[in-house]
Amino acid sequence: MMTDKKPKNIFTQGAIAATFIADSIQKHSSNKSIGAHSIFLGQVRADVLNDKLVTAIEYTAFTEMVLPIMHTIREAIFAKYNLTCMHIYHSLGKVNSGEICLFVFTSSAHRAMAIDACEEVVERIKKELPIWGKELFENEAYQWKENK
Amino acid sequence: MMTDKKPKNIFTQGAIAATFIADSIQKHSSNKSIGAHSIFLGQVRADVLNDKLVTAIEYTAFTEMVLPIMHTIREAIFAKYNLTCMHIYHSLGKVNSGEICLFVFTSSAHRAMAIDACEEVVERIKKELPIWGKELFENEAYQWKENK
Amino acid sequence: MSIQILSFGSITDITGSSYFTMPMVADTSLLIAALKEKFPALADKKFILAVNAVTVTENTILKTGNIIALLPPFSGG
Amino acid sequence: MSIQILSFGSITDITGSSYFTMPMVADTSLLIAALKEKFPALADKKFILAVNAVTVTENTILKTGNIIALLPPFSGG
Repeated sequence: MMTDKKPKNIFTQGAIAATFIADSIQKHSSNKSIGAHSIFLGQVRADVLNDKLVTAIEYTAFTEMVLPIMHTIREAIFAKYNLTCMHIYHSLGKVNSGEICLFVFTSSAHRAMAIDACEEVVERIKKELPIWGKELFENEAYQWKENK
Repeated sequence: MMTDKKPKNIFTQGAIAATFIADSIQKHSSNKSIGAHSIFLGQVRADVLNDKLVTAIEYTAFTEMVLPIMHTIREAIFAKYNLTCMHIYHSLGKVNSGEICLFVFTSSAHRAMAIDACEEVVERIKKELPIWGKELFENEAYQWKENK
Repeated sequence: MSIQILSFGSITDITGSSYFTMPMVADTSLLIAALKEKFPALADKKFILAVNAVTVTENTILKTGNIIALLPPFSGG
Repeated sequence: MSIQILSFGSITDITGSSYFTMPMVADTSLLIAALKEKFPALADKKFILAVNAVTVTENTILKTGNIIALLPPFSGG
């Protein structure tokens, strides 16, 4: 079990590239005790809200509060699930529709741990982290996102 | 909802490359109704069995039986979950330890559907598809894999 | 004496700025009342307070140097 | 008359080949008995039968041209 004692940064400026995800997967090939990876990706939808098309979401966060909370979540997840590792990346700033804004990656020897941990982390990220999305429309207008 | 009427091939010769996974993710950026992707990856573990190290798994399948069963599973999953799309790849032949042998990829507007569908598909693949893994050791020896 | 306020997300649309100060008051209940007087639109908003980056759910005594954050419902991910 | 047999996974270690023929018999129960006589090690193996690529769980009448597959527990993924 690998777990860090100091809060890790989870933020990345702008969208998360598919090539970054590939590199992250590739790096795990050297850990031969891993049998299962579970990955969740959040992608910005081009929703139509009141006849206006969402072209991007601009993310802001209270970083000084996010990182200690994320650290607590990480410790709780490692205590609860038998994971080999866990990686979390969330965008800040503008992410266009169709691009990736959240990347959660859990690995374990057997599938149940990785799958259950990944799902729980995604739920906790959405519920507990002080991060806000501003949905930007084609014409300068915007609307603050609300999580379901 | 996209669903095919003829059985799709799911087999790929040898390991599934991280770059292939990246390409697959990237292709979905054009579908702007997607809000969530759930991905499961199976990776070959270098288990030690009776003091011998597993260096690879060699997969064989009763292909003519796998594809219709997979088609039935696919139809059931699309009927049960509101998915945008689903992609499944399973290795045939030799996959070295540390390499990827299974790639399940589900996408939907909201996270619950993609996550639940992905998990169910993985369980059904392991339980219902006539595929066999032969664990190869360093010295010519082998052992037939058994799913937990 | 004044107290530093950070506002986030949709709250900044009401406060006009993400950082400003308010006159020091004894506790968070009094601060919320003062904020709602200064920014009447806050009365209709759902938000919670954090004192020094930790959420408070009950009325909390304010101390010199405390930084208060106004947090509308989170919408990350 | 003979019936075509496919074997998979660990069953091929017992049958020695992934494809062979057996003399035609009336149903799958009789076929299993004949297979266990020819390959005694099959008696200790867990396996199911598929007739023309469809699993059968009950005794099934065999017809000319049927292809029978011997399937040990699956271990894909």
